[in-house]
Amino acid sequence: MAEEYKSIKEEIHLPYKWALGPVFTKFFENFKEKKIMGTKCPKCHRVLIPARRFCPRCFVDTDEWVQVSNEGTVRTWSLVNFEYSGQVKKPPYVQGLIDLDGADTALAHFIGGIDLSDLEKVPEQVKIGMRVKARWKENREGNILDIECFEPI
Amino acid sequence: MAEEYKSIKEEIHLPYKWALGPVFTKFFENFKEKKIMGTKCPKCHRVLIPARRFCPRCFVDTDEWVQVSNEGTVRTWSLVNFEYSGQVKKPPYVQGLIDLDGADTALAHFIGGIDLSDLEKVPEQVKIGMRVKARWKENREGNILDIEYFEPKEEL
Amino acid sequence: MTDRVGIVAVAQIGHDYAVDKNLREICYEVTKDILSQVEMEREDLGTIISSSSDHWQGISCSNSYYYEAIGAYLKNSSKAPEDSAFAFLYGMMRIMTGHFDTALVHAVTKGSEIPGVSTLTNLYADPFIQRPVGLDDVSTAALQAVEYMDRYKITEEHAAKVVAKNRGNGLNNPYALKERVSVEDVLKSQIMAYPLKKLDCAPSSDGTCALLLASEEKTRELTDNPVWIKGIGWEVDHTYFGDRDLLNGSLRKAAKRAYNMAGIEPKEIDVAEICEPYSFQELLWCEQLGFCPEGKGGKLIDEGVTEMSGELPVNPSGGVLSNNPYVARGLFRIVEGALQVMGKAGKRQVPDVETALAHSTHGFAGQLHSVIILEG
Amino acid sequence: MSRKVGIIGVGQTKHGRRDDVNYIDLVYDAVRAAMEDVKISPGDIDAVVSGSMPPPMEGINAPHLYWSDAMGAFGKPSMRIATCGSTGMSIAQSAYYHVASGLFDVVLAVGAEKMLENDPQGTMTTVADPFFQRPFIAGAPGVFSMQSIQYSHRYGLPEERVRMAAAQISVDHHTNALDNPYAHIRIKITVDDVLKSRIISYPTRLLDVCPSSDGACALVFACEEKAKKIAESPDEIAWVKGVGYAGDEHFFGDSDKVVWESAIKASQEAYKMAGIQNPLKDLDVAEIYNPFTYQELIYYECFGFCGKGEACKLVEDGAVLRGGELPCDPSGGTLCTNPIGATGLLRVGEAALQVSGRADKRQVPGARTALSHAMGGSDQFNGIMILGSDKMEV
Repeated sequence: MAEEYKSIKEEIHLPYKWALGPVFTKFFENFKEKKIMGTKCPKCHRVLIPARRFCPRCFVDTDEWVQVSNEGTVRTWSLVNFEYSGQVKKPPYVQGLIDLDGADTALAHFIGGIDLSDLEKVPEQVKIGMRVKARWKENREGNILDIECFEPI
Repeated sequence: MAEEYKSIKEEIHLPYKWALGPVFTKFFENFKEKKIMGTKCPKCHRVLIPARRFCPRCFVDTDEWVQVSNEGTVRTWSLVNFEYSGQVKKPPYVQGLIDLDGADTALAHFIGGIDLSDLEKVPEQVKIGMRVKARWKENREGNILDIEYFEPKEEL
Repeated sequence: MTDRVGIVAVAQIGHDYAVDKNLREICYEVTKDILSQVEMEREDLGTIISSSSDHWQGISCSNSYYYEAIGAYLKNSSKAPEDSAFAFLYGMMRIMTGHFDTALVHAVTKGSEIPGVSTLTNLYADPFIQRPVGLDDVSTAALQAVEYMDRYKITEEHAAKVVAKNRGNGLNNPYALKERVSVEDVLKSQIMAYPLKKLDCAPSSDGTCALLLASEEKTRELTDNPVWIKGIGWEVDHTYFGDRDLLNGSLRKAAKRAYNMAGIEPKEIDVAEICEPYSFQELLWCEQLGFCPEGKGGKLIDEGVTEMSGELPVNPSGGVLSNNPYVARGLFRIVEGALQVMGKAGKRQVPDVETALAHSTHGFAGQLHSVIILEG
Repeated sequence: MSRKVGIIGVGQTKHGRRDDVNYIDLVYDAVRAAMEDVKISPGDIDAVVSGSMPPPMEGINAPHLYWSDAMGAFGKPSMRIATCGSTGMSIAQSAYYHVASGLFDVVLAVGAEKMLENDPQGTMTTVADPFFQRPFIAGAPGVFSMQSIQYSHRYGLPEERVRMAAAQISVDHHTNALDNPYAHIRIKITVDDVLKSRIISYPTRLLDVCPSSDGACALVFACEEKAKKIAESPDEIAWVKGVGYAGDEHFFGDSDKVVWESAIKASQEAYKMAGIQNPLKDLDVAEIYNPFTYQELIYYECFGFCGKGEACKLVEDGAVLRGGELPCDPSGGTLCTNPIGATGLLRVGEAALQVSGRADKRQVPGARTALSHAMGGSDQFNGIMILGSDKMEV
């Protein structure tokens, strides 16, 4: 039997405080009124979600705030069935990319209202192209989880 | 007044379990018997502390275990008087590099037995070249803190 | 060196502006500043090399988050973390192969958003031997200072004079701290790790900067005030702190590589931008850079050689003691050196600079040093 | 101008669960192996380039400082390069530029990872920005699965057919790994085993996804003159013929991950430099970075091995499997071995062994031109290096 080698255990805690900046601050302010705002690029006219200071492809300032719908279609999704430290939600749960009506980039979020009792049955309930709408939390704190999830319409 | 921008707070918790490997395992095993072991390089003949698999200068495997003394001299030291998250010891405390008798590289560790009531007086109690000896904890778990600290050794 | 590589344009964003902005925004703005100076579109950029740190950002793969903010969308862009001098050196290599005729070099750190320099540099140490005993940036610099003071009779006053000089210079630098600091202020400030007091230690700042490198031909096309890279050298020291000679580490040899490549002697340097996170280190680094004999750092500052009016001004920008965005500080030094050579350093300009030296370092008590020599 | 650059030395450790060695010694083993491969010592190395996954992975902040002695880097120019999953490839490309620039003749490239001493998915989750996406990335599996599921939907292919093609890739690569003594996972499996393995992150099941491994890799790059002097024979030099790299935006929702622009652009950049017109014909072997079976289908199309929606056919015809026209991952690939910081270098190293005819039991007969690839970031970066041999056409 190979000699038993030891190891040292430790958990590292790293506190961070990230500045949102003007555009993201305003994006989350609007969550208070259950509004999802994007910004529009003057060159390619795409509405970017989340709202952003500049268009990544045209490399110019976005110059117009545009409200997009709370409803959209599932571009893709996945059923997460494993645990990891720092995980926000206990698995299993479904997450996806949602193309909100009026937006040209997709928003990543949870997809709720799915029966998770039998994992093999989940693919029958969640389909690419499915219509979903945002379910807002009661008391919202101005972060991405003010939207609890997107649920099938 | 500039518009008040928000920020997002989060504390990242990441668990680790680092493998010691054979050489460090044996190094800390010897702590159980209050022994500090180094390994010797066959080319430059330096005794390396902590004991190591290879010599950093000659880039060859070390091939001989050599016990070094629990006593040594302070190569340099510092009085730490500020806090940061993840800190092992509550400041103020003194730490230093100790050249143990018989070793060719220094060991970083705490220096204890120093009166910290008046920080300004600390530089009078700790000197480069001062003789110190290891003070072992009662129950040792096989890690660097089995040595509680190095304390000044009165020269007879 | 066959073809020369030129610095065509530089841009900076300092702490006061950056502190409440999102990281992506300041990266975007500093990149746009460069592009507007040379009237280039994002599409015209050749390659992009960035420098930032995952631990210093709390976002792993740190350049992923701001990738498109530095114009790198669908471009050949890489990251050299931890020390932004790496990004500069790597950008230069890519130009030298002829694969690209321009290279945007960028670096960013938001020091106000991190757990703290000590917490993150304590993680430099191995988890078994050195981390549990609390080695970090400040305490290892202190261990180095005690040895330096003991061997060469350098005093806390010498170190305090460096702070007073640099913080005084910083008043002329729009990107640096704006409070004047006297020698007495430094000596009175609270002990951090003997002999280092609070004001002996650099702040942890927010900041980003960028510069555009170009091939010799492209440089002439883009500017009539080019800065040429004449010499480079960088070198790493041992892993374990106890293995190292703290007073004679890797800086002397790194500098020798740069001087040899540039074919000059230290005395031909007109101005130096040195990375001095802890006051006394400016004196020690000056010795290692050959600005004065070994052990004579104290005499150097006493005689005012490194003042703005001195023979060899050091850190006219105020140095790292006045502005310390940890990972970006190396590139800030190179940017300031380039401004001096261009004659565009404004109130902090040293008269008729022909040759400037920029230096960067990171790791415990300067485990890795980089030296870059620039000429008009 | 650009000098000719060749890879002469390849060193790697046994990959897998390596609780028997600490991180520094793991790197030391790989570097010693690379030096012994070409009988050189640290004195012959002019500069070192190293890197690994984001340091929160091992909780050690600056690997290039932590490994400096283990790499024999003391007193040498040493630089770190890091781009998450594609780090190994970025290191290889940096070592290439170090030599091609004329600054250095012999450069050591080192990549390593110890993923079994921590929670890798916990670390990889911190790649996503903390404002919008971090709750949703779920490490690598989460975001790669969201990419994989789109493939069948995009081209209207029956999910069953894509499911089978992915399973065939898994069986083929696991079989290849049996011939690779360094590989982590070396087990005999059937298509049925793959189809029945438990869901990790739908549609990805256990046997569709790579392991977390401990492992290290070191490569020796050299200019033409030194390469010919040091290598056993000129036929054993793997010349760098092409390099390419590109990245998408950070937000997953910003760009298409089926017709994946960064993968397409990186391969085209490398093909242009290497003079490759028809990859399926011109390449003899490919070491693709495929932590997930489904992704490899997407790569076949992005790298121009076949047209859009035709990847399944390529697998069904056996063109990309063992013995096919363009065998992929004869080493078992990332699917069977994934110490991420080293993985990109392993792809380049294995490609080098193939074109220099030194790949032992996993050698693809007569291989002269190889593609190596790595992917990283938030499902975002792609890097390609084409290697070739100058030995006479036999």
